[in-house]
Amino acid sequence: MLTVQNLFCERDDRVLFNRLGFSVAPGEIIQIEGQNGSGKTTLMRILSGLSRHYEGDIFWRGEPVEQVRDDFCRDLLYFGHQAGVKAVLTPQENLRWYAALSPAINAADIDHALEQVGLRGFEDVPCHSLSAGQNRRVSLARLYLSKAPLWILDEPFTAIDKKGVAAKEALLLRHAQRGGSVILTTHHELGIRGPVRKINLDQCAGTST
Amino acid sequence: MLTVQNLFCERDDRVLFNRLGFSVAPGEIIQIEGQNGSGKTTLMRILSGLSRHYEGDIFWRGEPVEQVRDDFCRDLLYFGHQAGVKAVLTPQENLRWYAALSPAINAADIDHALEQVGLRGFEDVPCHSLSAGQNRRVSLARLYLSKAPLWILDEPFTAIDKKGVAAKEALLLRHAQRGGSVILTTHHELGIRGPVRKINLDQCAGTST
Amino acid sequence: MPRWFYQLASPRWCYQITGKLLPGFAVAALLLLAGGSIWALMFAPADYQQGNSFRIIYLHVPSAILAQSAYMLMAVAGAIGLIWKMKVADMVLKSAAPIGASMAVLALATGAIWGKPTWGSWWVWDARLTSMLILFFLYLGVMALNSAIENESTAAQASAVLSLVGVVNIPIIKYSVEWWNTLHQPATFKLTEKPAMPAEMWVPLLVMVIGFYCLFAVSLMMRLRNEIIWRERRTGWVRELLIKQ
Amino acid sequence: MQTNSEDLQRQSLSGLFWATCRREYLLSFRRKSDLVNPLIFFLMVATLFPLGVSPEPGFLAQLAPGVVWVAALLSTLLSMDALFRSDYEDGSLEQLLLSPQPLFLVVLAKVLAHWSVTGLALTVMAPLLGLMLFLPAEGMPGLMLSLLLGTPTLSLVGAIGAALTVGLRKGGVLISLLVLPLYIPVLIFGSSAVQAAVTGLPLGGYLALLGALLALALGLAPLAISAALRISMSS
Amino acid sequence: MQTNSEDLQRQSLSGLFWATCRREYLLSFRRKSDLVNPLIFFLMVATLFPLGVSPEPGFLAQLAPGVVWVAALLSTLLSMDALFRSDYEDGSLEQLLLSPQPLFLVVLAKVLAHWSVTGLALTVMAPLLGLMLFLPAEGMPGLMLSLLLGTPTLSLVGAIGAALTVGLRKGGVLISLLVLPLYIPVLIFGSSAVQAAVTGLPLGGYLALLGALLALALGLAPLAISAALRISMSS
Amino acid sequence: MSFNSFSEFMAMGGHGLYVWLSYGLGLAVILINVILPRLQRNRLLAEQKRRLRREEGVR
Ligand code: HEM
Ligand SMILES: Nc1ncnc2c1ncn2[C@@H]1O[C@H](COP(=O)(O)OP(=O)(O)OP(=O)(O)O)[C@@H](O)[C@H]1O
Ligand SMILES: Nc1ncnc2c1ncn2[C@@H]1O[C@H](COP(=O)(O)OP(=O)(O)OP(=O)(O)O)[C@@H](O)[C@H]1O
Ligand SMILES: [Mg+2]
Ligand SMILES: [Mg+2]
Repeated sequence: MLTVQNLFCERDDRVLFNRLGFSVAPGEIIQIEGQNGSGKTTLMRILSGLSRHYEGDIFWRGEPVEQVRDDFCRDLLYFGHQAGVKAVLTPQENLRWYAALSPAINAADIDHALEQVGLRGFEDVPCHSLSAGQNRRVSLARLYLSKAPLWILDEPFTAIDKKGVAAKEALLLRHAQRGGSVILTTHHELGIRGPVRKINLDQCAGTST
Repeated sequence: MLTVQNLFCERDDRVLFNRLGFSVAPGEIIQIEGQNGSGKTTLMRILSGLSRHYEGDIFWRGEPVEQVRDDFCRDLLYFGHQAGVKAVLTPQENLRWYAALSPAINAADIDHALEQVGLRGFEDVPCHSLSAGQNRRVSLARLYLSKAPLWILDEPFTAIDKKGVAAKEALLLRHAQRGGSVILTTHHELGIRGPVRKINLDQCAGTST
Repeated sequence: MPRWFYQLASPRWCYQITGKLLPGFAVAALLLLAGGSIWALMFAPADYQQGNSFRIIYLHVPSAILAQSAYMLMAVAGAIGLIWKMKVADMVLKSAAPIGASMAVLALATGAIWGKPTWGSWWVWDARLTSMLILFFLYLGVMALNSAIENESTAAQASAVLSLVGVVNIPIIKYSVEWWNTLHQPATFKLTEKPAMPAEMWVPLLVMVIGFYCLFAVSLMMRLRNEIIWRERRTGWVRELLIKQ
Repeated sequence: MQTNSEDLQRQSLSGLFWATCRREYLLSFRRKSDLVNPLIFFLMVATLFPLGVSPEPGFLAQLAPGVVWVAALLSTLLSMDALFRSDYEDGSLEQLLLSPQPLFLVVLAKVLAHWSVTGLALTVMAPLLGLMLFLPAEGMPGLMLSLLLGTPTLSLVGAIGAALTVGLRKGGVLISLLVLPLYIPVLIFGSSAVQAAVTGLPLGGYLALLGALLALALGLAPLAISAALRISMSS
Repeated sequence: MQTNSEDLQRQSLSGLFWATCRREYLLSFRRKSDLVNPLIFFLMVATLFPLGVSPEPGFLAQLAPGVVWVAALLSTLLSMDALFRSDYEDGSLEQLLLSPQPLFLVVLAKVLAHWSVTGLALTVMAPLLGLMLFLPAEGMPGLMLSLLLGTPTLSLVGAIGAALTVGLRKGGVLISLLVLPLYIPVLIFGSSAVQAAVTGLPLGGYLALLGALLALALGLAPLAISAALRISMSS
Repeated sequence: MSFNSFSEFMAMGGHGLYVWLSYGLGLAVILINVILPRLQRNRLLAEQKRRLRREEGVR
């Protein structure tokens, strides 16, 4: 689905990756690995189209992604370092707005998704009185709602407890089995057995540590 | 060193822990466990004296902590969810200020500490152009500087890569061996063999998930 | 689109062509400015009303004109940069802002200095003066935005949006300010409406205006070339250039 | 089929618009301080004048049109900074930019919601200020009408500034530098309208001008805001 | 032995004071915009008045003392919000509260550094504003002296408000609600001093009052600020 | 030539202060616009050459 060719990016005179190329097929899970500061977040932001500081080509279903930006956005779910959760709104209200943002989401599923991420009983609590992990969970509930085939997840397991991580891993696997693709970064050893491919950014242009 | 008796805390009408009691001896590492939202951060903030929403008693070296606040602060290193790193300052400048804040810290060790956390070559880069993990590392460098016997660390390994986590675990162990104590939370399986005691908050007053 | 337009899009070509043009403009600017000032200070006749303070016009009007032209240039460059994603246009925008701002300062300062002997006051809230002051603020805004954003290309694009918004507003501002002032009070002091100047007065003025344009070109090209080297520092040709020097 | 899908899309667009409005209202009603603070600021600027300048009614009446307008302008300006900042900080803005829906629509909804809790509220409160500053009663309709037509323009133009500075670590004051010069026409026409109303001159011309500015801003600002947001976020 | 350790401690305290000052200066010089923006805001508020009210020199001269003081007050007020906010957001404030060093010292250093890049700078720039508003030349020394004595009080009092609102999700405008009433005495004495200077009356009395306010603020505000910070953070 | 003597030239018919202040400022602005970019260029070139040497050295 997504093909990356010859990607080059530098920040502050330091080359993060050079001639990076890979492609993501339906049903694949790709884990981007690398030390702190190796450029994982930068890569995720480039792939999702948030950042344009790169050279090289990215194709979406065979077309340059710049030209099919709208289709691409329709098919993408991006989960960044920041959760995108409004502190004064409740989990429900937060998700309702996301449902309005992506036409494919069905607003009726929200309660179900919240239950899935273990926030039952917290639907009506403003998010600022939830814990760090619970806040991340609100945002992760989008994974249960989304019908987008491509998921780009930047450290989705941060602050999530062990049971939660296991549940999310199962979800990723299910998504892949249904023909979706996942690109994710995590410093955590994935417990998924299956179609996981690893790409190590340290090998593209090592950082000294 | 630190003794907690009969601690009770509730938030939003939900009891987080009740009759919690434990004590921390020199040389001990205590890992607070619990699901998301079980009250780990709340406990850490109470122990460090940042939050006063609790009932029960906390003693520091046998005295009620409220009465020896100054001594306690001198002996404490607290590391919270937020890193306490100024984005426009460089790692060096950030640490220099921390050195001024705690009289026990020796400003000359800063470069050494930065090298220890793998930020060599980034001493002069403003922190906003460091990655998430590198920012955390700046703050973690305080562990290398500190001479405080009691460390309270709330998810110190967030966003840190595997090599970094291993190094930090070794550091904790060394601190304990020298007679210091550590109280930490993490969702990660600690690789330390030794004096680690676990306290599970879910058993004090379970949250439903 | 003509060929030179595409060529201009190449920083390298732009660097070379400005390198060739620069000496010519520099010499022209020097000659015109020096000649014009001497003419203006020594040979132009004094105004029968204002006396010798009139000689300030030879700095005041060119700098006022330049301050306005530079903003236009910035906006045009901004539009080109946003529409055709042309890097050189971004750099022109960034380079023009400080020059334009300095011209606005000069216009304001000479105006203020001139105002003291003529009107007995350093400043009045006259339409022209006010709109020049606002133009100066617009420049400051572009420069502040440019310096506040670290990433160069982001900074350039943001300034381009701002200067375009500004250029839509400039006629509105000018019009509104003019109307406002004539409405509140009949202008006590009027800037002389295109006085029927004798030729020995306006010819040096023309010389100075052209001289200022040349100076503007020189300064713009110098800044542009710096900008090009900085932005293209990774490319082979800049590397060669550095080694050669 | 074709029309049906178009219909659906149109429906989802208006749904988006209202969902965004609803969210913004929720956000500002949740923390009430957001709601009343611009108003209180407005009120206080007006209070400072009698204290700082002179308490004499005749003198204050002369000042009133200008002071009310300046206060409205500053109070809008100050509330502007928050428009996108919290969305930026918690990551909602990224999500917004990556949504397949047209950005300018969401932006327009946000500005509208913002205006209705600041500009509209200021307009409603303006007579009180007029009273405090001894504005003659004839001036009141002019004051309210000019604010009603002028403040949306202020919000729209201010949003451009907010979008340009959102990625910066602190845009709070930078935004005023960018935006204040652009506010000047609105200030001039607005306060002139009030003065005209006070002296009994016709004020239709001023109101028409304010309306024209509003139309222009309504047409161009959403595009500029969207572009600015994309640019700010891409660094 | 005793004295030696006291000596050491005193040394570390003054070290802390200067380290904090240095850090604050670094922070504001790092992003230059922080430094010039209050000044530019000051300038622009002064520009809005002739535009909004009337460009007539005689009328403006009457207004000038009040407008300059109101502008200085607003500009200080607006810059106040940032004093602790960024420390709060990035967690430095927690570290500060947990440090064994006396909090009021760090706070005092922060306020001082803040004043010297806003209040002091405003004082230096005030004559320019006076000129723009046709303040008679006799008023200038009074203007500068009153600002010099008044702005530190504004910074100190504003910092209390900043400390009280730092934990809230958005104090930006709430702070003005808290602080403006406390600013009023400074405004009154300050603008009266300038008016006295303009009319040639003695202004020693006003300046003495401003000085007394400053002494009071210097004595009490650091303690209030520290207490407020502790309260805000303990929720 | 509108002036008969140098002192008359300097006095500018009583407006010397204003005229010379203006021209002084004008000269300053003109010089700034030429000198600043020049200095910037020197600094930039030196910096970049240093970087080049450093990178070459590393390699
Ligand atoms: C701070 C004060 C002043 C400012 C900002 C200012 C600004 C301007 C501006 C913007 C122009 C238009 C240039 C153009 O586009 O042609 C101009 C022209 C001119 N100004 Fe000033 N001015 C100031 C004071 C004065 C004073 C005190 C005088 C003399 C009494 C004066 C005399 C003129 C003349 C004669 C022109 C040329 C008129 C023309 O070409 O249309 N200005 N000034
Ligand atoms: N400011 C607050 N006001 C009210 N309730 C709060 C507040 N902060 C946290 N809580 C409640 O306290 C509970 C415990 O939160 P806490 O942050 O201590 O959890 P935690 O164990 O650290 O979780 P995590 O693993 O996600 O970090 C949460 O369920 C939350 O609902
Ligand atoms: N805004 C920025 N400006 C300049 N350089 C930056 C910026 N953000 C990141 N960098 C640089 O890019 C490098 C890669 O950062 P990135 O955030 O992509 O790392 P990462 O792989 O996600 O690390 P982590 O595991 O810590 O999240 C960092 O070393 C940093 O120095
Ligand atoms: Mg990352
Ligand atoms: Mg926690």
